[in-house]
Formats: sequence, C-alpha cells, structure tokens
Amino acid sequence: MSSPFRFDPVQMPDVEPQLRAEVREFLAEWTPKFTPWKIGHSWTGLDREFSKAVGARGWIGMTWPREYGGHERSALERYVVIEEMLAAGAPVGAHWIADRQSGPLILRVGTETQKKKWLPLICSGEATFCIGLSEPDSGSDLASVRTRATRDGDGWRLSGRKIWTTNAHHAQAMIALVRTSGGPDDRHKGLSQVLVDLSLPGVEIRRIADMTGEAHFNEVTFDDVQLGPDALVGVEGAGWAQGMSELAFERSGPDRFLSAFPLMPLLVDEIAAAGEPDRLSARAIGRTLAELAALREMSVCTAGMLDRGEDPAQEAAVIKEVGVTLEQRMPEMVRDLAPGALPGAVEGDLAEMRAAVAQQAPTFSLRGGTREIMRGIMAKGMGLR
Amino acid sequence: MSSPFRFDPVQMPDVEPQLRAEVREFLAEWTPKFTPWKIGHSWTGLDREFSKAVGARGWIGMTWPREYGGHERSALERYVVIEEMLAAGAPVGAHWIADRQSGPLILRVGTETQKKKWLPLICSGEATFCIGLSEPDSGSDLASVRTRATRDGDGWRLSGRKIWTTNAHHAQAMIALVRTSGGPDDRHKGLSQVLVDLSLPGVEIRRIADMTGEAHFNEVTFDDVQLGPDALVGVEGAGWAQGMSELAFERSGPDRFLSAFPLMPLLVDEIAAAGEPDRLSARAIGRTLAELAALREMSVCTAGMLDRGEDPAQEAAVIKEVGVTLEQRMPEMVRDLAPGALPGAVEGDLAEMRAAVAQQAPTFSLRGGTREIMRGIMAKGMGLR
Amino acid sequence: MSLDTDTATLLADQLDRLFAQKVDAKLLRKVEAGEPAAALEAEVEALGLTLALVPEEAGGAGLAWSEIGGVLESLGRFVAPLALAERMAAGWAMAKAGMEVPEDVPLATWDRLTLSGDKVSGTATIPFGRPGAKVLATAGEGEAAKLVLLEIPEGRALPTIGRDPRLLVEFASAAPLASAPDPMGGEALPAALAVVRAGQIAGAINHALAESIDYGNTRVQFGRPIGKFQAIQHLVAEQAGEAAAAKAAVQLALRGMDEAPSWQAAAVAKIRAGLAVEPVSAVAHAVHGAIGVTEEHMLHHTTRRLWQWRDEAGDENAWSERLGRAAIAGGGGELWKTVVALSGGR
Amino acid sequence: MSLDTDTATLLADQLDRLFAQKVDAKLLRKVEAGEPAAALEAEVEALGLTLALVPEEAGGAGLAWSEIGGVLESLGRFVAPLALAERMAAGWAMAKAGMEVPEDVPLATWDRLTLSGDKVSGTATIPFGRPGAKVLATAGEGEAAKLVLLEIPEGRALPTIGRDPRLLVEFASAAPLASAPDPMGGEALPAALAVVRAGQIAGAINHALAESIDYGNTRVQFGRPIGKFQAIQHLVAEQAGEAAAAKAAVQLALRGMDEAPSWQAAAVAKIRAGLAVEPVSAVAHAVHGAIGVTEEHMLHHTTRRLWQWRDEAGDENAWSERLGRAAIAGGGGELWKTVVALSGGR
Repeated sequence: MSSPFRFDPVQMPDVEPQLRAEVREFLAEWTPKFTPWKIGHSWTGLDREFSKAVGARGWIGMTWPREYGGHERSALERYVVIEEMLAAGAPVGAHWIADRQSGPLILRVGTETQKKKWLPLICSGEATFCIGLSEPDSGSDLASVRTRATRDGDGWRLSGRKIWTTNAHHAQAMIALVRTSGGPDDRHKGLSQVLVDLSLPGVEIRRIADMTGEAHFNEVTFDDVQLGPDALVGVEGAGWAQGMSELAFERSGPDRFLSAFPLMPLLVDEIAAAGEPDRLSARAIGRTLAELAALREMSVCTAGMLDRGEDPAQEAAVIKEVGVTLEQRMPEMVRDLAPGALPGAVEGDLAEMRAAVAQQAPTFSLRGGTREIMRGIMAKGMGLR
Repeated sequence: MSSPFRFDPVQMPDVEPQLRAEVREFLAEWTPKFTPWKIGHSWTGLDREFSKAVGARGWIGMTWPREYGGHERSALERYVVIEEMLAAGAPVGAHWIADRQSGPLILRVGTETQKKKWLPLICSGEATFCIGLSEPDSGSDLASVRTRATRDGDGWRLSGRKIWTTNAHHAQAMIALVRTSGGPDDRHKGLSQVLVDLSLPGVEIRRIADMTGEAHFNEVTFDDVQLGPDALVGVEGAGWAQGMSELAFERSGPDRFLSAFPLMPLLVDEIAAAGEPDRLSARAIGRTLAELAALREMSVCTAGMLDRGEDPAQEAAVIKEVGVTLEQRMPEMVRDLAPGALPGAVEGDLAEMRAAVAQQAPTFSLRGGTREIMRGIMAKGMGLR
Repeated sequence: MSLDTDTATLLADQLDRLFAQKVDAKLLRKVEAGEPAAALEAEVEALGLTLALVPEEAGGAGLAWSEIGGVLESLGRFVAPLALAERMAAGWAMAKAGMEVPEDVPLATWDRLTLSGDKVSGTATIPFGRPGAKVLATAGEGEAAKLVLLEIPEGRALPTIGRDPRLLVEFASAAPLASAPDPMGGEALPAALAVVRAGQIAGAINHALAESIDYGNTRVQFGRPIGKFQAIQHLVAEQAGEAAAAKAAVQLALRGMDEAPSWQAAAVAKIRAGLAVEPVSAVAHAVHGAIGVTEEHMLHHTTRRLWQWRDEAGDENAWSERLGRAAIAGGGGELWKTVVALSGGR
Repeated sequence: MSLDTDTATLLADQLDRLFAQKVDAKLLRKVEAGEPAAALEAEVEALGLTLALVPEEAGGAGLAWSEIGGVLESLGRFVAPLALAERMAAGWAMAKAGMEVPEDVPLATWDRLTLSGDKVSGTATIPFGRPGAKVLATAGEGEAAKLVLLEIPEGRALPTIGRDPRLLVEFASAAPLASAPDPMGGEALPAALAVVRAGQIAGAINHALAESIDYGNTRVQFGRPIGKFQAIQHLVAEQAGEAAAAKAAVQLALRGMDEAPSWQAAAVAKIRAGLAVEPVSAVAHAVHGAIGVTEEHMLHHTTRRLWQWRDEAGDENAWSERLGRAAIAGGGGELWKTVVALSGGR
C-alpha cells in the first residue's frame, strides 16, 4: 500500500524563471504602495487599479482561451504568477475569486453568452465576483440552502439570503447555489447555480464587520430579483456537483498556506536585528521553511493534475488541512519569537501586519470548508467506512 | 454561568509539612537504589521489599479503618504521601492498584470476610492486585465483556479472558468485571465484579512485552476456574456502576500527570550544566511548572471532594485529559531541550529514563480510559447533547 | 475562584447583574470608538469595589484576594470596559505599602519606571488612562523600589488589538504625589496586575466555553445540533480542560496573594491562563463558524480582549522564562519542592 | 516518490515482495537480540541494490535519486533490519567523489571525523557495523573535507531506542584505505544519509497510516468499526496530512539530490519527515490501543524505528536551526526566494 493521496512530481515549464522575474519586477513597483495592514489582508485585500494592472499584464484568466480574453498558458505558469502575488501579500481581491473559481466554472459549464460577457471583463481586472454558498441557517451544511430561483417565463425569480460572501460589496456578480426544485429535505437534488448581476433591483448588500473591524464579509438579500434566461450556470439541478468541483479549485491553491506568509520576511528581519538568533528563533524559522517547501511541492503537484485534466479534490483537502495548521500558527509564532515592546500594541510594521493576520486567522480554517468538513472528505477518500 | 466543573479549594491538614518531610526522608533512603530505567517506569515499576517498607510506615490503606489494618487518616494526607512517591518515581507497583482502587472497592462494597482477608494484606504491602477490565474483543467498550461467571452451587465457575492487566504476573488477586447474566447485547446489565485468587487452578497468565521490551501487561485466561461463594464483590448485576465509580479514583490521582515527572529534575540539571539557559529552555521549564502547579491544584481539590464524600467523576476526566497531554509531551521536551550527543542512544541517566518514559507514553492516554472516552464523559458532563 | 464569604458572593452577583444589563457588543463598540462608559463606571464606583482589597482599618472593604475571584471572573466574562481590576490592584498595593488610599483609587500600570533621587522617568501604558487622573506605578528595582503615585500627563492613545483605551505617556523627572517603599521589592504591582489579568482571562475563557456549549446545543447543521457531532464534542472537551486549568491556576494565585504574596504565584496564574487563550479561542471560533468573528457577536469582543490581556502585565512567555530560569538555577533537586510550593503545598 | 522508470518500479516491487515474505516481528526481535539477518542481507545484495546510485560507467546501476524513492519507502514500510539505504548513500558519495566503488559497498556513518595530515580520528556510530567491515565517513570540514574509507575497528554495541545494531567505534589516527576530496565540501555523506533516513521515515509513516486505516475498518467497538467514529476519522485525517507532507518533502529532496545536491534539500526532507513522526505515531497508537505497543505487533517496531531514525543523520531540530540561521542571515527579502528554491522552483 502506498499513500492514499497522489502528489506526482511535475516538470515546471522552461519559461518559469523568466515569468517569475517579470512578476517580481511588477510587484516591486506596486507593493511599496500598500500598508502592512493591507498586505496582512492577503487575497481579501482589494485594489481595483492593481487588478487592472495585473490584467493588463495578461495574468488573469491565464489558462483560458484567447477568444474570451484568456492567454492559453498552462496551470503551472498560472501557479507561478499567483504564488508570487500571494507571497508578496498583493491585494488581489478584486480579481481573485473570479480568476480562481467563477471564471473556470463559466468556462466549463457556462453558455456562450455568459462566456462572452464575463470572461473578458474578468481578464481585464474589471469584473469582481463573489460566491453565494452559506446561508444564515446553513453553515457547513450547504445542501440545506433555502434561497430559491423559480421559473418565471423564460427567466427566474430569486428570493433568499446568502451570508459570508467575501467582498460582495465590491463585486459586480455573484454565482449562487440555489434551490430550483424540491425542498430542503431533497438535499443535493434540485440545486442549481445562478449568476446574479448584483446591480439588479431587489438585491441588498449588508456589510458585516469582522475582527479586523473591517467589512470583508456581507449578507446579500434577494427580494424577488428578476433574472434573465441566461442566469442559469451549467445544468439545472447539477448545482451541487458543479459547486463541489469548484471548491476543489478553491482548496488546492497556494492561498491555503500563503495568506500569512508576508509576516515571515518582516519576522526574519526583526530576529536578525536583535543579534545572533537563538535556538528558539532559528528552529522556528527553519522548521517553517521546511513546512512551506513541502506544502509548495504538494500544491505544485496539484497544479500539474489540473494541467493533466485530473481532479485534485482529495489532494486539495490534504493541502488545506496541513496548510491551515501552519497558517494559523504564524501570528502566534511572531508573538513567540519577536515580542513587542508595548504589550498588546499594534504599532510598527510587523505588529500591524500581525494584528491584521491574527484577526483573520480564525476564519482561515472556515473558508473553503471547515476542518471538520475537510477531515470528513479525507477520511472518506482513505476508505474509512 | 460558571465552569461546568468544580474545583473547590481545600485546606490541607496541619500535619502536611511533617508528613511530607517523613516521606521525603524515607524516599531519600530508598530511591538511590533504583536505576533511571526503573524510575522511568513510575507506578508500573514494582519492588516488593519497597512496598513492604511503605506498608510498615503506615502509608498504604491510609484512609481505611484501623480494624482492617488501615490508619484512618484523611484523603488529603494520603494525597501528600502518594504525590511524593510519584514525584520521586518510586516503584510503587506492588501496592499501587490495591491501595488506589481494589482496597477502596472492597471496603465500600465487599463482604466482611473479603475485608478481613485482603485489606490487612494490602496495608502491609504483601498483596498485589490487578484489574480485569478489557478483553481481546472489547477494548474501550467495556460493556461488551464476554468473560462469564456462572452460578455453581454456592460458588461460581469462571471462564474467559482478560487482557492488558497491569502486573498480573506479580499479583495475588484480580478484581474482574464479568458477565453473570444475560448476553453482550444486554450491555451494562448483568455485569458483576468478582475477586479471583490468581493461584487457583485454571488461571493462566501470559506475559505481553510492551515497547520497553518488558512485560508490564498480561493476558489472563480463566478456564473453568472454581470460585467460592465469597468471590462476588458487591451486588450481583451492579458491576458496571461499581466499576465506573472505581475508575474515577483511578483517573483523578496525581499518577495522571506525574508518571513522567521524574524526568524533569534530570532535565533541569542537564540544562544548568550546559550554561546560561536560553529562551527555549527557560520557557519550557517555566511553562511546565505552571502547568504542573495548576494540575496539582485541581488534583488536590478532588482529594478534598473524596474527603467530603463527593464523587469527582467529572473532575477526574478533566484532570486526566489535561494531565495526559502534559505527560505525553515530557519525553519530547527532553529531546527538544537536551539533545544527546549520540543520536538515538539511550545511555546516560536522562537518556535512559527518557527512553523508559517515551516507550510507555503511548499507553498513558489509554490506561484509565482513552482520550475519546474521557472527552465523551466531559461532553456529557457539560450538557452537550 | 470559589467565594468563601457572603459579601464576596453578593458583590460578584451584583456585578454580574449590572454587567448583564449594561455591557453588550453595542457598548463595547462605543468604548472602542473613544466614548468612555462613564455611566457604567459610576455605577461600579458606587458599589465600592475599587476599595475591595484595602483593609477595613484603611477605609476599604477588607476582602481577601481569594474572595474577589468572582469579581475578576465577572469582569472577564463580560469584558467590562473599565479599569476596576487595575484599581483594586492599586488599592491593595498602596495599602500594603502603608500609603493612604484615596477613595478615588488611582489607575495602575505594569510598566516599571526609573527612579533618580525623588523623580521618576520612563514610559507607561495606562489602561483607561486619562490626563489629570492619577496612576500608581513601580519605580526602581529590588530593595530600592518604590510605589509612586503620579498625575497622568497628556499622552497618546495606543492602538491595540483589544481596542480598549490604553494611554501611552512619558514621565520625565516627574515628582510623585506620594510614594512609599514597595512592600515586595518592586514586585507588588506587577504581581497584582498579573493576577487580576489572569482572573479576567479565566472569566472570559470560561465564558467562551459556555458560549460554545450553548451554541453547540442550539445550532443545527446536517439535521441535528452540532454539539451531537463527536468532533465538536471533543473540541469543546479540549476547551473545557484548558478553561479548568486556567481557573485552577488563578485560584491558587489568589490564595497565594493572601498567604504569602510572591511573583511566582502571579507567574503561575498568568502563564497558565495565557496558555489557554489560543486553544480556547480557536475552538470557540471553530464551533461558532463565521458568526463569531462579527462585531455584533460577543465572541468577537471576548477574543480580542483575551489577546490583549494575555500580552499585558507580562505575557506567558516572559513569566515562563523568569520562572524557568529561577527553577534551573535552583537545580533539579529542588524542582518538585517548587511545584508543591507554587501550588500552595507546604 | 513516484518511480519514473520501469527499472525503479521493478526494484521496489521486488524488494516489497521479499520483505513481505521475510520481514516480520519475529525476525526483528531476533535482530534486536543480536542475530544479524544474514540470509536477508544476502538476498538483497543479490538484487544489486547497494550499487543503485552508482553510475553505470562506475559499475553501478545508474539510477537517479528520484528513482529510489520506492526502495527507501519499502525499507521504511517493513523497517527492514539491514544497512541498504546507508550503503546506497555511501556508493553514491564515493562515485561522486571519483573514488572506486567496491562491489561490496561500504557502510556509512553520519559522524564527522577530524583530519590531521592523512590520519583521521574521532568517534563514529555505524548502523549495522561490524569489526573488519568497511565504513565511509566524512573527515574534516569545508573545502578541506574528505571522504575516507576506513576499516571498522572493535567497538561496542550502542543501546538505542530502535534496538537495531549500532556499533560505536573510536578512530585514533587511523589511516584511510582510500580517500578523496568531498564533492560537497563535507556535506555529501551527511546530506545523503539525511535523505535516505527521511525516505525510510516517510515509508514507515505511510505504513502506520495504512495500518490505522485498516485497523479502523476492522476493529469493532460499541457495535461498529471504530473507523466510523468521527473522532477516529479526524485523527486519521491529521495523520494523513502529516504523512503526505513528509512524503512530498522527500520527493523534492530526491529531485534536489539529482539536480543540484545540497544540504538544504536534505534538511527540508529530514525536518519535515522528522516533524511528522510524533503526531503520526501518536495517532497510530491511539487508534490501535494497547495492541499496538506489544512486540508481536509491527506498529511496536515501526514506532521504535521511527524514533531512532528521526534522531539519526541530524534530527529535525538540528537541521531546522541550521536552515533557520542561514535564512535569517540572508534577510527577509530573500525568504520567499528560499522557499521557492528549496522546493525546486527557479
């Protein structure tokens, strides 16, 4: 018996060093403009001008067909770009979700009209998407959603509420998992995905402040919103399966272990400034590097799977499980290795960024599925029955 | 709402300092005779002469009535004696289980004949007891035991197998949980406790070597063993309830967080010998002291509950949960703070004792009930339903 | 933190009722926005609790440390936005030093100032500090250390993770309004403040546990309360163990402050309570899901105060190092005696 | 540790079959009692694997490091009681240094000896060492470091937690049978041995995981397989994450040894695999209960070898310190580049 998960080694394309150098050069221009607080927000941080600039470089929708504004590059090339962005803590929030999930979904199962309308806007950094999954009465239990789209002539009427939608107040569109037939007891059956233009009448967005005091989350209410015939994404009734395979994209990326990474360079400099590092500091940094290297190896392997058309659902769960443990430990590590002079104060670049990360850390293990959900997926994958 | 568990402060008796001094003086004579390997075995280590000497000082059956060889002292006085023994890593195994569990059980529910026969022998350090709970087909699921005692005239006939009985090969007697009526599907019903003289015909003891390479565990087979009418302990059919309240005694004692303690003084000396302690060492030692102090506070509180006739079943589960985490971490801490010169070698007092503790550590969380069992008890106690 | 006397129980109950009525996420957001909870402060003042630890003969309530556990727990449970715990500690230290304790008990800081002749200098963080009010501080070290009463100068608001007001001030050769030799060689105020913070942490932690249990029993997912899932049960059990240990450590420190005040007892409490913060809040948030981080939810406030409090009056790392260094210097042969002494044994 | 070539797959499969037939708890107990597994050693020798990493032109099998992952995994899975991994490493290092590799490839030690003129001195631990056999060692440091081939003197059996034979010997101005400048400035053998140990650890860990899954599906408690309990499922999931990470780290180190051998790649593998040992074995024992510690059960042997192997060829703490110090000296600006380079990116 071998490992129940496959992380087969991949060969990075020859263009890797050049592409990486380009991205680093680009980031070196932009990142000095961002505060440690903003950098600490990683991919939930949002900057429209930045996203447009990224789009102009051809780094959004990289793997998509040219006819929709894409660049027909490999998943591995895309990997190089996004890991560099995340490691630098660039505020990619305006294009992140669309590039990672919504765009690929539209490309895979969307109508020609949907593709023509949205993909080019995403690629240029102009269209921000959000995902409507959770509802007030259904947290992890997504199959119990109550938001309902009812047939109305050619189109649909949508009513219900979605919550914890990241950056909805900045988004043009949401792809929501809704019920199109049956009731909550039907569970996975009768669920569909619909694309909602958030500027439509009847859509109301309430911002929810999180621990950082900012509103990255929202509650979005649909009060009899009239959707056109083209709102359905993919096959009616196939929303559950479509949504789950979309989540695998969300889970396998380097955002599952790099959200807190920007703390590390500042921490290392702080340690170095204090003189010869002691065992505690040296060990923690070395250990973290080894953990990051292993996670990166696993993550690159799943990018290879995507290139080969394989489904990394199981591997993505493993990466999220291992990655989130490391990520949630990072703000604690900063505190343990570099105690600040003023107890509890959040002044200074490292302390400021640490505060931003620490206050988001409790949600690291929630987004993309809780630990309990991940471990359940893994157990099932390993054949525990 | 306050904490779901009660750890009410208690007042130690005035005799505490004097009693403690006596025990320390006694131990100072004996402990130089024991190897680090033996000390690393804590209460599974066994030395008949030592136990007799402890008995002669009146430190076994301390709380029991004088008429049965006891000394009518308080549970708090007993606490002082046993914590000193454990902290020193004295090989108390020959009297430990009898003093902690079997004796109190006999005293509470036993017949006059049982009390007169066994309690004085226990108090003098001459009688070693073991506990027969687990069976090959029932690990944590004690209610599914199959060993059966069948009425036979005035007495009983016993058949079946018990496993993981600590020190059975040194013991005179076992108190076993057996089925006296019904079948496995009756679960808790129809279970009784019987006292088995292990020298009887039909009793076979097979030693099982554990990680240390020694046989602390045994498998005991009963092949139609003829027991007298006096074998029943307590009420027929009440074995489950009797056994569970007996386990609370097992779980609340300082043996649930002090088994690995003897490592600590050696570790501290090793650190001191290496020069000015760094942050890593100083923090780990200071933190461990704080954790031990809190555990000791909780444990002393449960001794107070015993003195007041209260049942510390919930509190015992908490102590075991918190204590075992610390205890299992200790051999790792030694490795982290004082790496040996020869990789993997177990030479030198600290390395030798560490090896003994590390190789038993996996069972620390099994004995007295697994973590899963403990956490289930706690969840129930907190009203999670 | 069991309360031995009727007075103590009564006081804690009064405080619980008051806070239950007045302290909610809305009030906390106001305080964070810079609006002091003046009405609440006045009501608490009226209860006379600031003088709790001052002996009756010095005009106080004459309670023992072991009697104010419930009060500290209440302050923590409701993350009450006022400096009651600090003022109780200041009153105790002043009385212990033989200083006259004013009815308007001063604020307190854990920062140590330097002493040059009769003048004190240095930077201090003052919880709920405001210019013109008074603060008690420690100046100098060891046998020469003094407790000094100072008027608070202008300062600036220190941004913190807890977002409760913290005033950062600079004393430059300031003349104390009063001073006296520190009764614990410079340890009285740091130890007292560490104990009160540990008590608040234990209260807040036990509140987070209670909330997790409650949420576990009411929140339904996959057709049943999430508290029925074994994974959630085990997380909450882990949380309960940490909460119980933190509370036990505070209990022994409170007894220690009555019997033989020492920095060691304070260290045990602050270390153990501080260690519990991360696992307890992590589980609380895992159980609550996203709702727990929203500013409408009390857990949001509880968690941020826990993070703040564990850093203040010495974090668990700093106290551990000090306790550890002392133990290592004492040698292995003394280690068990130290454990016994730390937990009140003789 | 995917095997890219047919040869590699074939070899690993052969080894698996051989070990499955021959290596069990009984054999391991014999070896621990001092009786070498001579027959098994001869069979493995016959497969020609000791020369696996020696180029064909030097008389070897010419396999790449990334092709022997399966072999290392097999050695770990069965905790095979012989020095195959060490001899593969020695053969690789000798060939790389341009030394002639004897068909009877020498043993190896991770201990560094001192070099004085042409003579070497110092203490060495030699896995499965026996007097009269040959061992490859590193002598001296940095640019001056040499690989030295030595005859093993009389020594003494070192008691270890793994209880596999470890011979402790002392060289006093010993004259090497052969020597050559170390191709990695004194790092070749330590790095190679760290990688093989990490590979064995990953194999043993993935075995412990497989055993846990299997036991979870077969052991019945409370009327159902314990693997149905959510608590057990989550423990095994934690274990699986650690096992996958360890394996990935070994995979990248093997690739690194082929492309640009460095102590850094070895460090990543040994650190990550070493870190996984405690959580994986703790869960394995929690799942198995008491049966897993008995000497009849393979888990007993797997765990003790894991503890042994993580300590050898540099434990995760030592390697972490070295990697950490280098990164800290390099400065924060280089840190991400280091992560990319450590995992094979350019």
